[in-house]
This record gives sequence, C-alpha cells and structure tokens, in this order.
Amino acid sequence: GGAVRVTLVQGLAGEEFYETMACGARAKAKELGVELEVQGPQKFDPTLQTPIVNSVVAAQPDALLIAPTDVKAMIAPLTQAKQRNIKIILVDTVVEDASIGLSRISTDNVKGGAAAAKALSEQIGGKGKVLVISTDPGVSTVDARIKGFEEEIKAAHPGVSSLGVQYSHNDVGEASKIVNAALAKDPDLAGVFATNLNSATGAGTALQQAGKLGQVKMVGFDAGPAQVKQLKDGVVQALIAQLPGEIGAKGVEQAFAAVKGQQVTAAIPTDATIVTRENVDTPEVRKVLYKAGC
Amino acid sequence: MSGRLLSAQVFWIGLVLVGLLAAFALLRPASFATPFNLLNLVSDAAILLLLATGMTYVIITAGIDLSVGGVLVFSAVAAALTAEATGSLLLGAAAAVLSGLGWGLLNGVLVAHGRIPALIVTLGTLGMSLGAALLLTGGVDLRAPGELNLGLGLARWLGVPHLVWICGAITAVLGFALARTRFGRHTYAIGSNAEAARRAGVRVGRHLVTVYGLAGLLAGLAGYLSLAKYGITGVSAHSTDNLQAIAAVVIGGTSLFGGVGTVAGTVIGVFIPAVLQNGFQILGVRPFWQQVVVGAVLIAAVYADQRQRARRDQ
Amino acid sequence: MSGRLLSAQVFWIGLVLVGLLAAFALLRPASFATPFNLLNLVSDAAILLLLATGMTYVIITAGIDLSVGGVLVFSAVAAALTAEATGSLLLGAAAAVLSGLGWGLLNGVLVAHGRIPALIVTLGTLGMSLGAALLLTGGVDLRAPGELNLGLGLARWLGVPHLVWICGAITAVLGFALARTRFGRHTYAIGSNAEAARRAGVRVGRHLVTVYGLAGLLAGLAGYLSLAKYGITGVSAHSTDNLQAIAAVVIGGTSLFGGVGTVAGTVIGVFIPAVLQNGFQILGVRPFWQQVVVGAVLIAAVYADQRQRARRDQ
Amino acid sequence: MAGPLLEARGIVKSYGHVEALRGADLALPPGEVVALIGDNGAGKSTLAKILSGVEPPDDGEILLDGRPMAFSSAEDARAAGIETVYQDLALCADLTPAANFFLGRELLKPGLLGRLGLLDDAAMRERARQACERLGVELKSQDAPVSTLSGGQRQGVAVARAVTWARRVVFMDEPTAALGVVQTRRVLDLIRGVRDSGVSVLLISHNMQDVKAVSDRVEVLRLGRRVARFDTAQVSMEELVGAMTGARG
Amino acid sequence: MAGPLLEARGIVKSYGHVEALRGADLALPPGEVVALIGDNGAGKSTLAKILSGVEPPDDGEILLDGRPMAFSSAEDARAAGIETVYQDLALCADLTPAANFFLGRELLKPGLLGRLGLLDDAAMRERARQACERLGVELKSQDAPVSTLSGGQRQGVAVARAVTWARRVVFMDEPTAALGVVQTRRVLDLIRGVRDSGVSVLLISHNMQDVKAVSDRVEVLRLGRRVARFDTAQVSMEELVGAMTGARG
Ligand SMILES: Nc1ncnc2c1ncn2[C@@H]1O[C@H](COP(=O)(O)OP(=O)(O)OP(=O)(O)O)[C@@H](O)[C@H]1O
Ligand SMILES: Nc1ncnc2c1ncn2[C@@H]1O[C@H](COP(=O)(O)OP(=O)(O)OP(=O)(O)O)[C@@H](O)[C@H]1O
Ligand SMILES: O[C@@H]1[C@H](O)[C@H](O)OC[C@H]1O
Ligand SMILES: [Mg+2]
Ligand SMILES: [Mg+2]
Repeated sequence: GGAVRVTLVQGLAGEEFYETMACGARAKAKELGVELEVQGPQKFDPTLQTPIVNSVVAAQPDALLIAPTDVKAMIAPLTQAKQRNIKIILVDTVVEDASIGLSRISTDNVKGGAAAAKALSEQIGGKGKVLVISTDPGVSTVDARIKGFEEEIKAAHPGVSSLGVQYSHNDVGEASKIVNAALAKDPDLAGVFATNLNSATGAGTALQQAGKLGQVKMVGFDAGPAQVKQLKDGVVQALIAQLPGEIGAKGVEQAFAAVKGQQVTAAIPTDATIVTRENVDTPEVRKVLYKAGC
Repeated sequence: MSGRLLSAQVFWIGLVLVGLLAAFALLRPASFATPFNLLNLVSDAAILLLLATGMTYVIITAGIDLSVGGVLVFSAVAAALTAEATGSLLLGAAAAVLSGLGWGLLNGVLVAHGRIPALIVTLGTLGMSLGAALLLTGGVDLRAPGELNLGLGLARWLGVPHLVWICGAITAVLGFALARTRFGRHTYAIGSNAEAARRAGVRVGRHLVTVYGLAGLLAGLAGYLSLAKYGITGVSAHSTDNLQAIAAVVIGGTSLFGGVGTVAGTVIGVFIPAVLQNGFQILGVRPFWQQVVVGAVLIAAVYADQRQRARRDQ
Repeated sequence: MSGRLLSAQVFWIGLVLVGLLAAFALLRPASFATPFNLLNLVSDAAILLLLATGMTYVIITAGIDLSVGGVLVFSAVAAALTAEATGSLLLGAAAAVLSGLGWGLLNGVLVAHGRIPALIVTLGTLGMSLGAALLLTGGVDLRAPGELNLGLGLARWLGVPHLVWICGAITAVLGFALARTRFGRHTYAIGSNAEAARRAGVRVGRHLVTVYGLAGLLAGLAGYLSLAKYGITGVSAHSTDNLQAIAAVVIGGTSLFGGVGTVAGTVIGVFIPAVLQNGFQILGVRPFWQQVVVGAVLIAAVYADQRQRARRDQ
Repeated sequence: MAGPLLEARGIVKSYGHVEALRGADLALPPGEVVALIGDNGAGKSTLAKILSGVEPPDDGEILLDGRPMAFSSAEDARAAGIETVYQDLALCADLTPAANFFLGRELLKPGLLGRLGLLDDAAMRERARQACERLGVELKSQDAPVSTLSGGQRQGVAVARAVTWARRVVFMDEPTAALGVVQTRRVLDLIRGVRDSGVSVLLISHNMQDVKAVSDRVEVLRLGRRVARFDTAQVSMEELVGAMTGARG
Repeated sequence: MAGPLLEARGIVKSYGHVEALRGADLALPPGEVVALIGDNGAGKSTLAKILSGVEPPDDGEILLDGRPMAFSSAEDARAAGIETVYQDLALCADLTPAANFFLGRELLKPGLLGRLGLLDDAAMRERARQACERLGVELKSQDAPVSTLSGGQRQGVAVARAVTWARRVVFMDEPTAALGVVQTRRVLDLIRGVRDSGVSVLLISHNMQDVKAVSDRVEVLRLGRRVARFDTAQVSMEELVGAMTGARG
C-alpha cells in the first residue's frame, strides 16, 4: 500500500549533471505522488557506489533509478536488487548485463562524440594534435563518446592527430593536472575534447590558468554553470548539452509505470544540443543549461 | 597487555557500536536489521578490515602506512595481468600477495634501516605503487577474469560470502597473534619504547620489516579480493583507504603514539563508520548531510568511549 | 630550540632543495629556471604553505589536523556566499577567516577538553565542514565574484602576485613567532611533554585551542585566497590537502611525535614536492612516471637529510 | 609549633583497583623541613602530586594556612607559592635547560618586543646557568636539549627550578637520587637555606643520612597511611627504618 | 689478580661538540665488584652504554677475556652474557612488569603452541613476581603496565631482570637510586651473591657508603677519563670524594 517509493542513485553526488537529473526527477515525482529519495557517492567510483546500492536495496524501495559508475562492477549489486524485486531503471549510464534495467534512458552518446569531433576539428582548422579527457574506462556513456569522437576523426579529419585518452576519474583537479602536464609536454597542442562535466571544467580551468586562451581550442560535453562561464570567457568553444532533467523525469515516469505494472519503454533516447558563444543566450538554449539546484 | 586490560579497552567502544546498531534497528527494523543488509554491510567492510588489521600492527609499533591503497591497486593490477597472461587464478593470487609483500618489505626496510619517518616512506611508496599500477595499465581500470568475479567474488558458504570468511579468519588469527604470541609482544614493545626493546635483545629492525611486510601482504591480498568482488582493479578508488584504515584503528583505541591497541578494537573501528554510513543511507539522509552527521557521530562515539574509560581509571 | 639547532635542522634538507633546483635548472635552463616558471611554482605553492604553517604548529604540539581541506572549502563557500549576498569582498574575507577560525576552535576544544584523539576530531570535522559546504552549495562549485578573481587573484607587486606576498609574510611572521616568542615556546613544550608543561603552569588546554584555532584561521584565509586565485570554491579539489600539508611538515624535519620542528623546514617541505612535480612536468616525464619518480625522490631526499643530520650528531 | 602551613587530612586515592593512599595525613609547619619517608610504593609520590595539584584526591582535605583549599591544577598550587621537584622530573626533553627552567614564566624582552611575547633567551640562559652552578651542576652546552643531559644534570635542572621559584613551600620528591656527592651536599645546604628564608620544605627521600642531616621532623608513610611522626633530633636510624617497614612503629 | 674479564681502553665518545668520554679506561676482573664513580656528567653512563653495546664508541678498544671485540648491538653483549641496568631503566612503559622482565626471552607454551610462538603468560608472571619479591619490591598488580608503577618499583623490575639473566657481567647504573632502605640492602646483598656466583659486577653509584660496602675496587672517572683506581679496602671516603671532584687525586 501507500505511495510508490523510488530511490535515485547518482553517479556522483553534487555534480551538476546529476543534480539537474535529481531536480527533474523530483519535479516528476511530485507530479506523480511518488516518494523520491536521492543518494550518491562522494566519488565517481563503483566501490563507493556499491555499498550505497546495497543499503538502498536493504531499504527495499519499489524502484531504483541508477546511473551505474561501471559497466561491469555494478552488475553484482544490481543483480541483488533485481532478485529482491526492485524495478531497476538505468539513467544515463548502463551496465553490460542487458537483463538489468527495465528501461534505459540516455543521450545518443556515439553521435554526440562525433558531433564534438566535427566541432573541434572545425575550431582548429582541421589539423593539429588533440587530446581527450575522460572519466574512467568502463563508463558506458563516456566510452561511447570517445568511440564516436575517434571514429569521426579517423573517418573525416585526416589532419587531426589524436594524442589518445587520459582519465580524470571524474575529478576536476585531476583533469586540470592532466591538461597542465599535456601543455608542458606538447606545447603545440591544438585541441581538447573533454567527455563530461567535471573533466571539462577541470580542463577548462587549466587552459584558463595557462593563459593559452585562443591557442588551444576545447569542446566539452555537458553544460554546467562553470562550463557555461568558460564558454562565455572564450576558454571553451563549444559545449554539448544533454537533458539530464528530462532523463530524471522520464526515469521516474518509467519507474512509476513499472511498479504499477504498466508498459515500460526499454530504451529512451534523449536529445543533445550544441551550445556555442553565439547561441548560449537564446531562450531555447538557456533552457538546456544545467542547474546547481532546484 | 593483560587480557583484562584488553577487554576493558574494547568494551566501551563496543558498547557504542551496539548502541548504534540498536538505534538503527529500532528506527528501521524491516530494512536495517535484516540478514540481507547486515551481510552486505559486513561484506562491504571486509576488505577494509584486512587493511585495518595490518595497520593496527604498524601503528602499534608507532609507525604508519599510507601506502596501503596504492599497494592494493598495484596488487590487483598484478593479479589481473598475471591471471590473464597465465590463465591461472592461483598465479594471479600469488602475484597479488607477493607484490603486496614486496611493497611492504620495501616500506619496512626503508623505515627500519633507512631511519626515514614512516609517513614519508609510505607516502612515497603510495605514489610509487599507484604510479606503477597506472603505468602497467595505461591508467585504465583492468577487469577481473570472469571466473574470479563470478567465482570467489560471489561464492558463499553457509550464506556468508567467502570473502567475509577469508577476511574474518585472517583478522581473527592476527588478532590472536597480536595478543598472545611473542611476535605480538615484540610489536607492543617496539611501539612502547623501541630503544628499550632493542636493548632487551628484540631485533627491532627485523621485526619492523616483518610488520610492514605483513601490512603490505594484507594489502596485496585485499587487492586480489577487491578484484574478485568488484571485478575491476579500481585504480582510482582507493585514495582514501589509508585514512579509513587509520581511522578505524584509532577509533578502536589504538594510540598513534604506539604501544597500545588491539585488533578487536580495530574491528569495531571498521564497523562504526560502516554502520553509520549504511544506517543513514537506509534512513534516506541526503548524501551531504550524511557526511556531516557521520563526522559528528564519529567524534561523539570516541568521546563517549574516552569518558567511560577515563571514569573507570580514576 | 636554540637558533643554532634550528638552522642545522633545516640546513641539510634545504641543501636537498637547492640540489633539486640546480639539477632541473641545468637540465632545462630555458624553461625551468625562468622567472615565469619559478613565480608560477611559488604562487601555486603559496596557499598550501599557509595550511602547512598552521599544520606545523599543530604537529609540534603532537597533534594533527586532517580537517584543513574541508575547512578551506567551507570558508571559500562562506566567502563566496557572503560576498554575493552583501556585495562586499571585505565581508567575504571576514566570513572566510571567521568560519575557518570557528572550525579550528571547535577542533581545539574537542582535542583539548574532550580529550578525543586529534586524528578523530579532525577527521570528523573534515567530513562535517566539507558536508556543510556541499549542503550550502548543493554540491556544486560556486564562482568567485569577478572583482575578486580578477583583482586579488591576479594582482602583482614588484612582479610578484599579492597572494605570494600575503602567504609569504604570514609564514615569516608565524615562523618567527614559533621560534622566538613565548607562544612558540609553549607550543614546543606541550608537544615535548604536555604533562610537564601543565605542571609548569602552561595553560595547555587554552594553548591547544589557540593552536588549532590558528590552523583553522589559516585554512579559512587559504580558502579565501584560493577562491581569489582559482575563481571557484573547489568543493572537490581539496581532498588531499591534509596529507600534502602533513607531508610538507614532516619533510621539513618536524616530528609527528611533537616537540621538534620549524616553519623554515616546512617551507622547504612544501617546495620539495612542488619543485619535483614542476620539474618532472617540464622534463616531460609521463604523468604516471611522475608519480613514481616523485615518490622515490621524496624518500631519497628525506633519507639524505636524515643521514647527514645523524652523521653530524654522532 | 605554630599551626601548620600546609596540612593534608585523610587523603584517599585509588587507581583502578590499586589503593595508593588510604587516608593519609601530613602536616608541614612553616619554615621547617619535613621529611616524608616510606617504603617503595608507600604512596609518597602520589601524596606529593596531590598536594601540588597535579592529581585530584578521591577524598580528604587540604588546608593551606588553616583554610581548606582545592587545587584544581598545578597552576593553582604554583600561584599559591608552591613548587615541586617531581620524581619523574617533569621536564620537556626537547627544550633546553633554560627553557625548562623558565617554562611558564618566561622572561620577555623589555619594551614593545616583550609585550609582543618575544623571549629574552640570553637572559634566561644566563640565569638558568647561574642557578645550576649554585648546585654544582655543570652543563657542557646550554643549547642542547634536556634529552642529552646526564641523569644528574637533569635532576639538577629540576631542583634548581623549584628552589628558585618557591615562595612558600617546596616539595622535593627524591631530589638527590641521581646527584653526585658534591651536588647532593649542595642541595642539602640549599634546603637549609630555603628553610631559613621561611619557605617550608617537604623532602621525600630514601637516604636516612640525608633525612637525619637536614630535616626537622619526619613523617612515615606505609601502605598509603601515615604510621608515625618523629622529631628528627630525637629519633634513631633504626627507629625510622622500623617505622617504614612496619617491623615496629 | 687474574687478567680482567672485561677491559676498556682509550674509549672516546663525542656527541656533537660534547666530548662525553676522552679516552676512558676500565678493567673488570672476574668475580669482582668494581665500582665506577664520578661526578655528574663525568661519562659513567656513556661508558656503561658503550660497554653494553648500546652506543658505538668513536675510538678505543674493548677486550673480553683479553680478546678484542666489537659489540655492534646490545644483543651481542647479551649473547656474551652481559646484562645491564640502565640509568634510564629502559623499560617498555606500556607492558607489564613480567613482559618487561622476559622481553626478548619470552617463555612459550610447551609443545606445538609454543612453537607457534604462543606466550606462557602465567609462568612469566609468576617468575617475575618471585624475582621482584627477592628484592623486596612488591607490586600491587601484576597486570598493570609499568607506567603505573612507583619509581622504586620500576627500578626493582629493571634490577631483577638484569640480575636474573646475567651470566658473566652485570653493569648496574645507579641501581638503588630510587629504592627504599630495605630494597637497597637487598640489592647490595644480591650484588655480593652474584659476585660470589662468579659474575662480575660493575656498579655505578653516587652513594659512597654503598660503594664502600659492596665493591672490591673503585675506578674514578672525571671529565671523560679515568683519573684514579683504588682498592676499596684501602681507601677512605675522603679520598674517593677528592678523586671525583679533582680536589686531589
Ligand atoms: N597512575 C597510576 N596508575 C595505577 N597505579 C598507580 C599510579 N600511580 C601510582 N600507582 C600505584 O600507587 C602506589 C604508590 O605509588 P607512589 O608512586 O606514590 O609510591 P612511592 O611511595 O612514591 O614509591 P617510591 O619510593 O618507589 O617512589 C604504587 O603501588 C603504584 O603502583
Ligand atoms: N645523546 C647525547 N647527546 C649529547 N650529549 C650527551 C648525550 N649523552 C650524554 N651526553 C653528555 O655527555 C656527558 C656525560 O654524560 P653521562 O650520562 O655519561 O654522565 P654520567 O657520568 O652518567 O652522569 P650522572 O652521574 O649525572 O648520571 C654529559 O655532559 C652529557 O650531557
Ligand atoms: O552523462 C554523464 C555526464 O556527462 C556526467 O557529467 O558524467 C557522467 C556521464 O555519464
Ligand atoms: Mg615515589
Ligand atoms: Mg649517569
């Protein structure tokens, strides 16, 4: 009896992507009369997310909305959840086990990665060294972005040479250190693609500090407040904004449906928008920028 | 280090843990105090327990080991690479344990014979082991062989995960060894007064090498078990392992100045933060509030322990 | 704690630093030994220097302060919120310094009067301050007011950033105070033998509260300066500040067991890792190799220091 | 005999199960040297610590000038003019002899600098050196920390400190145990000198020659209780030893 | 007199600028008690530490049974049958008296358990208690750590330990400084007993009565050098004191 109880487990507490997701989920939950709780680890890390999932599962909510931090490592705790008849909805990231997740809601990340490649190549005039900063390997979304990015470069931008991927563990400071080091090692670095919010924020900070404005171009996934400021400051040339709020809202919808025994949709793609200095102040684009809180 | 003294040392902080368990059980009987939850809690804490047990020995000698997280990761990487190259899980396990031991012995030799402060040595080897692990993997998490992750990682006996049995047994043996064997006695003696121990004929240098070696070996084993449990090497996940282990040891009544402490206390010290985290998560406390509340309750718990012990002594 | 003794303590480790500087300058004269690079290096290290100076006092009392990173972040958040709400940078700075002081006093009271181990107290307040900062901001980084970031954050005098002047001056004053004032003397006395100090009429409790308060105040100021320099509150960037500060203090020859140490040593201890990082980056050592090499050279540096000092003493 | 300057009545102190004092009494008349003797573990040091405010008693009363008083810390006792040489010496091993000598009463530079808390190390060094010299304790270096001193040198520093600062009472817990022959003689002379200047002395010692030589009266502690009091002039060595060990007394 | 059992020649030891020993000599004949006396800071403890392997000398020679030998650690000296009561006692304050008594030579449980390193705490406690009792040192609790013992009790533990284990030589650095009258007498008796059992004793003491009472010969150290040697039976107190202080001798 009683209201439907849903818990959202974020990939990282406090990151604007996930906070915006939580805002969307809360709004929808209110609308549907769902009791929503939000939890998340202090670091983007499966060994920290696992105990949280375990305790959430122990509290036995009706449904679990989760952004798993690793495609493999999170299978075991989620299997346990499934065995306890908790409906699982994957928001943003996924796990490799296809039987987990009644619904999977996310951006088309391969496409987003390719779009980033095009934008960056354009910015650097089609030639030069580019570096990719990501979170960790084994995170479905960012891995897909890298895939899309590299395929696009290989296929259509012969002048661009990739320096490969460096991993920031979704930590702003770490990302900034990586870019610092890269600048020291490759003074002729032309472009940076940062595959997610914290990687981009950190990379942008490093570029800003190094005084390399204009010299190194950057395209980043996500559109958190810090990133938008970097865009406006000219540190970053383009952002690819997802719709985390919508992902959260849709997640709650699907969870509610699953609990009520209604039809659920197995895969729901959400849109992505390219944000540039030119369009950032237009109302349509302003709508998709992430929020720090709701 | 009489039996009576030990149990008194652990008694009050144990009571605090019991109090916490009771409080959460009362607040959420249906979800907290279930075998499901408690088993998960124990199994999530089991690996930290190994690290903290090794740390107990080290801290009782008045040392410290910041390298455990790095050594754990290095060992997990060594195990994953070896298991992949040879196809043998056993060799993988051996690689983990031996590389852990190797790092530990390096720590021990530098501390005991180089006379370098343990904090610096193990901070250095933390960077070295983590850096080396990242070099071996290119900075990317390696995956455990499937048989390991699905085998040891999930296997249970009497409903309890193998991991828990292993960590529990090792902790029990080492707790007993610390309290009741010559090796343990010398550990206390060195931490209490290394010079007096040396004059009394205790081979302080060799003993310290062994103690750091033990801590390293346990970190190596922890790396293997963590690889089994989580299926990945976790190259970025263990940066606070050292502080967590040290905190557990200190919560359990071991003095950072050496000479005093018990493994039983450490076990309690591992579980107090674990229970707090788990309980607040089940209560649905928001993540940032959790940090605040866990911090405050931690202080309060140790305060209660100190007060009671002081009252008894006066 | 005679002048002669102090300088001997710092002499060898200072020589190690000079050696490192010389080595990098020889290897990369055009890029390492430039005013540009060295100024950057100093200005990146300046904020850590404040934390490490406070930590020096704390460790000399045989204490420890793990909370500095959390307090720094909390203070930066307090400053950003206050400056935004009031439009006054001065009030923002006051908010940072006062909240730092507040956390520090809380640490001090709990350590001195609660008799809780400093490690536990400050681990607790680390979680509390960081959690509170995250609660205040919803977990996301706040921006500094533009005038701050572009003003204090960039301003220079005689070519040297204001930040460096500020941190340098404070460090110098506190270094002098430690070596030459009654307050400093009591700090050493407490760390050397708190009971003896108490019997000699030193108000140990009050002094400890002041020392932790000072460390908190410095962390608060560091939060404000970091907000100015980086333009963001850095909610996730300071998790290893405590270890970095502690390492700097210990590299500088301060004993974790209290009673011995100097701020001059700490300054060197801040710069040795900073120079290593910077130098290896300029040499183009790969990031993971850097970790390995920095770890190894750190151990070697302290080893060289210990050996030379031991040789002199025998 | 005038009313005692300092008096302890029925002091009780236990540590866990160990009863260190079980109702100990003591009286210290003004301007006298009282020796407190007793077997090892009799409770002498515990009593001295309680009287100097270092440990709180579980029970019992302390009277100063006939008025009950409760020292809640060593500082209170010091403020009342009481100084102590502790058996464990209570020196800060990392500090120099002079720093220990002046600990808690540091000399500051004159003028503004002093008001800022600046130490006058040269003056402290000189005065500490003189005070030690008076005891015949020679320190080879004034800048070396106390941890490098010989056992006797350390004790000399502790004794010199207490004697210098005491205004009303000095407790001395085995002050000559580590001292050489000459230094011991000097300390005994000093004790007499201190007494003659009107400061009362409580001397704890196992050396009956010294006790006989310097004290006016003797109080004997056994198993945490006072079991005998003597006028020194009228008691023999054998009586003292007998009282301590319980062979008679 | 037979060739000395242990001989030190020209021992030099400096700490930084402080010259603690400047060519000190010492001879310890078999089965005799030699008293080593000297003013505070003369270098007695330093010499004892060097002879028991705790500190390396900067220069000089140590002969055991006439053969030059270099103790590189206290363990070597112990292996050669040499035990020491250090002036700073060198006890582990957190361990019980029995644990200290048996430190480095713990008794293990019989059989397999013992081979696993299991301690026989009951047996150790009992034997330690007996050894202390022989000195008249009573411990109220065998389970309390040494840090809670009185000064004399601690010294008793240290003396009992050294005497129990010594096979050839015992160095005793002011072994009775903190002991009560009775305990001191017992230790002096014990020293005689030990000597009679063939173990040589080097006694460092500031108590000339004790030195006269128990030693066979006296060696005097001043400012890091041996300045005089006496046959105890033929020397007066005044001569001893004079030699120490340099008034004559
Ligand atoms: N902190 C403590 N904890 C437990 N027991 C203690 C403590 N301090 C003293 N005691 C016990 O109290 C008794 C009296 O100790 P105290 O030091 O007063 O003896 P004392 O008369 O000074 O002996 P000594 O002549 O050997 O110095 C001893 O049995 C000692 O073990
Ligand atoms: N570790 C050390 N560092 C510096 N100086 C030292 C050290 N150890 C001893 N000394 C110095 O060497 C000298 C001799 O000290 P030692 O302890 O041997 O004297 P002692 O004859 O035993 O004196 P006492 O009768 O007071 O015990 C003293 O001046 C002392 O300060
Ligand atoms: O889409 C997510 C977002 O980019 C976040 O910032 O990082 C993790 C990603 O899965
Ligand atoms: Mg005593
Ligand atoms: Mg001596």
